[in-house]
Amino acid sequence: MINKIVQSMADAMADIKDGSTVLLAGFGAVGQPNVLIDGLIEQGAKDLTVACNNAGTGHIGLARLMELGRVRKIVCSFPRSSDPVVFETLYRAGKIELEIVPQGTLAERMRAAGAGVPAFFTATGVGTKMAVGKEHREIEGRTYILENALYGDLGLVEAWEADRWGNLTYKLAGRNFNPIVAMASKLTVVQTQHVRELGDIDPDHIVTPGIFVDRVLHVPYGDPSGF
Amino acid sequence: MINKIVQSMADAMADIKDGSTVLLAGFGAVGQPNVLIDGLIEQGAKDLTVACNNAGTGHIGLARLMELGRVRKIVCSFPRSSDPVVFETLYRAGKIELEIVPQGTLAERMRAAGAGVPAFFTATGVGTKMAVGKEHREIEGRTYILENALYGDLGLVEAWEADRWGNLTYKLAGRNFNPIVAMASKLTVVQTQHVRELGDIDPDHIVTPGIFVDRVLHVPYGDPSGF
Amino acid sequence: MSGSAVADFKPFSRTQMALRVANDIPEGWYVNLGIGIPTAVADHVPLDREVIFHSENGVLGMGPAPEKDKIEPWLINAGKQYITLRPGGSMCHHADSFSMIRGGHLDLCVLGAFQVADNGDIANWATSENDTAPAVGGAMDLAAGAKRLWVLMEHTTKDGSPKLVTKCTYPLTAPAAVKRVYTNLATIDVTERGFVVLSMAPGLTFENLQAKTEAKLHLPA
Amino acid sequence: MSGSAVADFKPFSRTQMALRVANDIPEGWYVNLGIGIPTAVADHVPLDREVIFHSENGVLGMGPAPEKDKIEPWLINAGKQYITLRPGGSMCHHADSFSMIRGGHLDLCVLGAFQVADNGDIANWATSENDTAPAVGGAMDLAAGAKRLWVLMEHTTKDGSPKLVTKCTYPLTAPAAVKRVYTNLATIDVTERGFVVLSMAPGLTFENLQAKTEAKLHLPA
Repeated sequence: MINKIVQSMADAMADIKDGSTVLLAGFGAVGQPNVLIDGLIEQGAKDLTVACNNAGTGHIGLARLMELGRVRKIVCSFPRSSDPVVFETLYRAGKIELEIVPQGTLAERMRAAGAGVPAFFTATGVGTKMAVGKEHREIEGRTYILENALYGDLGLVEAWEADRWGNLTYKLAGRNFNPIVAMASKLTVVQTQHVRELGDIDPDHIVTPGIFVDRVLHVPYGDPSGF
Repeated sequence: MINKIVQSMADAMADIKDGSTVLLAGFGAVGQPNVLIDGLIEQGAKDLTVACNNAGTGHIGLARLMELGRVRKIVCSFPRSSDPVVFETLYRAGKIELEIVPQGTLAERMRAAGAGVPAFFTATGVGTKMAVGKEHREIEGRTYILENALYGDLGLVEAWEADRWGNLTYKLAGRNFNPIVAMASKLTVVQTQHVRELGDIDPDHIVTPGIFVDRVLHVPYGDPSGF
Repeated sequence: MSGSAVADFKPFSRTQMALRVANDIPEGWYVNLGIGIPTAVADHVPLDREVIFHSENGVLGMGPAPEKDKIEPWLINAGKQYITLRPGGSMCHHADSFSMIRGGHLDLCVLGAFQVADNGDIANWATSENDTAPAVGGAMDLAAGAKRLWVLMEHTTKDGSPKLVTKCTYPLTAPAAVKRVYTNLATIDVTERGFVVLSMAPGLTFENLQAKTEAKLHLPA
Repeated sequence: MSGSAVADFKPFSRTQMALRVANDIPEGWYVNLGIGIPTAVADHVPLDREVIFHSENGVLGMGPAPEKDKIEPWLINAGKQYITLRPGGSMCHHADSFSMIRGGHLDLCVLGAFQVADNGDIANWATSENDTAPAVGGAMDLAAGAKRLWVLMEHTTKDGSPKLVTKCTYPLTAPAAVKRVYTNLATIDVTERGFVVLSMAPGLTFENLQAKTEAKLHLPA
């Protein structure tokens, strides 16, 4: 019997290696795998590259992981937040590397990684700093730049529902980066609000099929709050 | 009030021009916009390029459109069927052009067209006839070829449910190419089994949001039958 | 009225600025509103003129802000504010959401800006080449991807420097992208001739508007 | 048993061929089965050894064929046969379905073939360079994309020509893709040394197998 549901955070975080590229889903406080990030903090992997829409808030979650010196590089679109002090301090001190990526390019690079597309052309960023050093090409009269897929060794995801095959649904804006982080990551670990019996989620309503999911931890924390 | 629901086939097919590229969704007999294809036959546009997974069966639908001499070129992955006589006759007589595309490349080219990606690299077809004349590139030790987006002037789609904003759901294997045909086409025309009141489809269950849809015709024909 | 010729005009308020943009959006358009003043545009589109608002984080069909006791904690916009969803609204993931933007499916995006040049260049994400930790978000995708880009901003900076320029000095968000600019002083189209003034705040003279604008202004042909 | 050394073996039946592949698929693998003999592999995987079968047309988690009076007309596989969906099965669109294939998420694909070369080249879609209207379907995606490609086919053509060759003469589906070949005579791995015979039909000699094979066969190291 396939059973991707793990019983402990230790099982969820087993075998995560130093030097991993970690894709973190979530946008704002919604659909963000906070409990798994805490698990990663506890687990101890270091020298990480983290890709996430922003760069942490306050001294918790991703900010805490950075504060502990475990993150070598951040790949994000918006390294600001209501309280970005940890990232900004590290960045000014030259203690963390930053790769700024337009939000849509970040999303498309993850989706490409999951879809077997190692590189693609896009108009976003043409004529800006983002295009410096990138291959340019004119196609049908418009200029595009080439962007590479962004692969994760580890993807952390928050779902609304999950079953033992790893099928997932999301709630409203909790979907955000979650499905593409799942697609793009070699090891996809999910925290889910609800565990369903196999077959209880309508086949037409499953958003992330279990093929993109490796481990599921039941974390029924309730509603997100605050940003 | 936005109302994409049209009352007649004439309205559904208005302003379709000779020389158009038409993307046809459907796989087998399931999720195939048969009634709209008949509408296109009636409407009269010619010199069409048609992209579809296969190249028609018997003397109905796409096969009929070809038989009437209205299709200049077929872009497809599998120009065979239980009865491919029309296509094969035209093809042997040199009366129709054929572009064979691997099924996944066909799907990805449509998705790319909808997503603002004019070209992308893929491993599919490398080392085969499909790669002849295409740009090759080695990325991280593997060879890929460059494929272009496939844009539709017109996309024909079959949905299970639709509302007046053009939001769509599909039933089981009726989904197939439909969502990506909708994304990739300048003018997307839908035939739907069911019309729902705005708001009656759960926002988390809508598969194709109305932004990709222009016209919806109510065609409650029931179940697909035969191939 | 005062006797001073220079002071003798009334700039548009922020509400008026948002309202003017709102009035120019026809029913049926798919529209993304940037963070800041542009967000307020939605408040001035009556619900019965159906305009479908998109937010980068996978929301299509945003409605008005929720009443305080009716907040849905799983429903936020790209500015991380609580929102409502209209009947007919739908959710998608980030790559699908940006497909709407990058695939040219949005009829309009309205952004704020630091500078707009008279060739349509826009700078709205970083104020120096050496900005510490510049944050771009979805601005470049929106500027490059939407069918039309309008800018809604003050006509000058707080210290009076022009924001409508011949060449942006701040890092670009996208080249040759802006089609129209709404400011507290005027509505200005970006055309092949450069900036063409469509309307001005009441009492303002063309010469006075030009004095507050680095790039040359034109009257409509 | 007959006295003839050459005739003194029993080729595997089609059922046995499918069964041998089925027995080698561990629980939890995501597997796509090509049209033809490979489709029959699913019948030999017991439901309680959970193997998740994928079909190109957006189906993940196919179950056994339906009983005739329980056909769901909206549920077909890539071979356009009616299927069932297991509890836990899910639907997706064609681009997402091929993302599973092309993104390397399938553990295994089993295809039929016209020819397999001892470097792993596979030819299974066209029988001549000038085939009229060749039909490729998803074969190239599957051959290039799955983590492992196994081939299930007769050892020779009907007229006795070898199908395990040094170089494919038919147009390729993918180069250097096949990891293992199951035939009616043997199971053969494709390795850096070339074809390595893992097992043979009962009574068959290695020499006899070699006689029916163009490429050189090796014994396991």
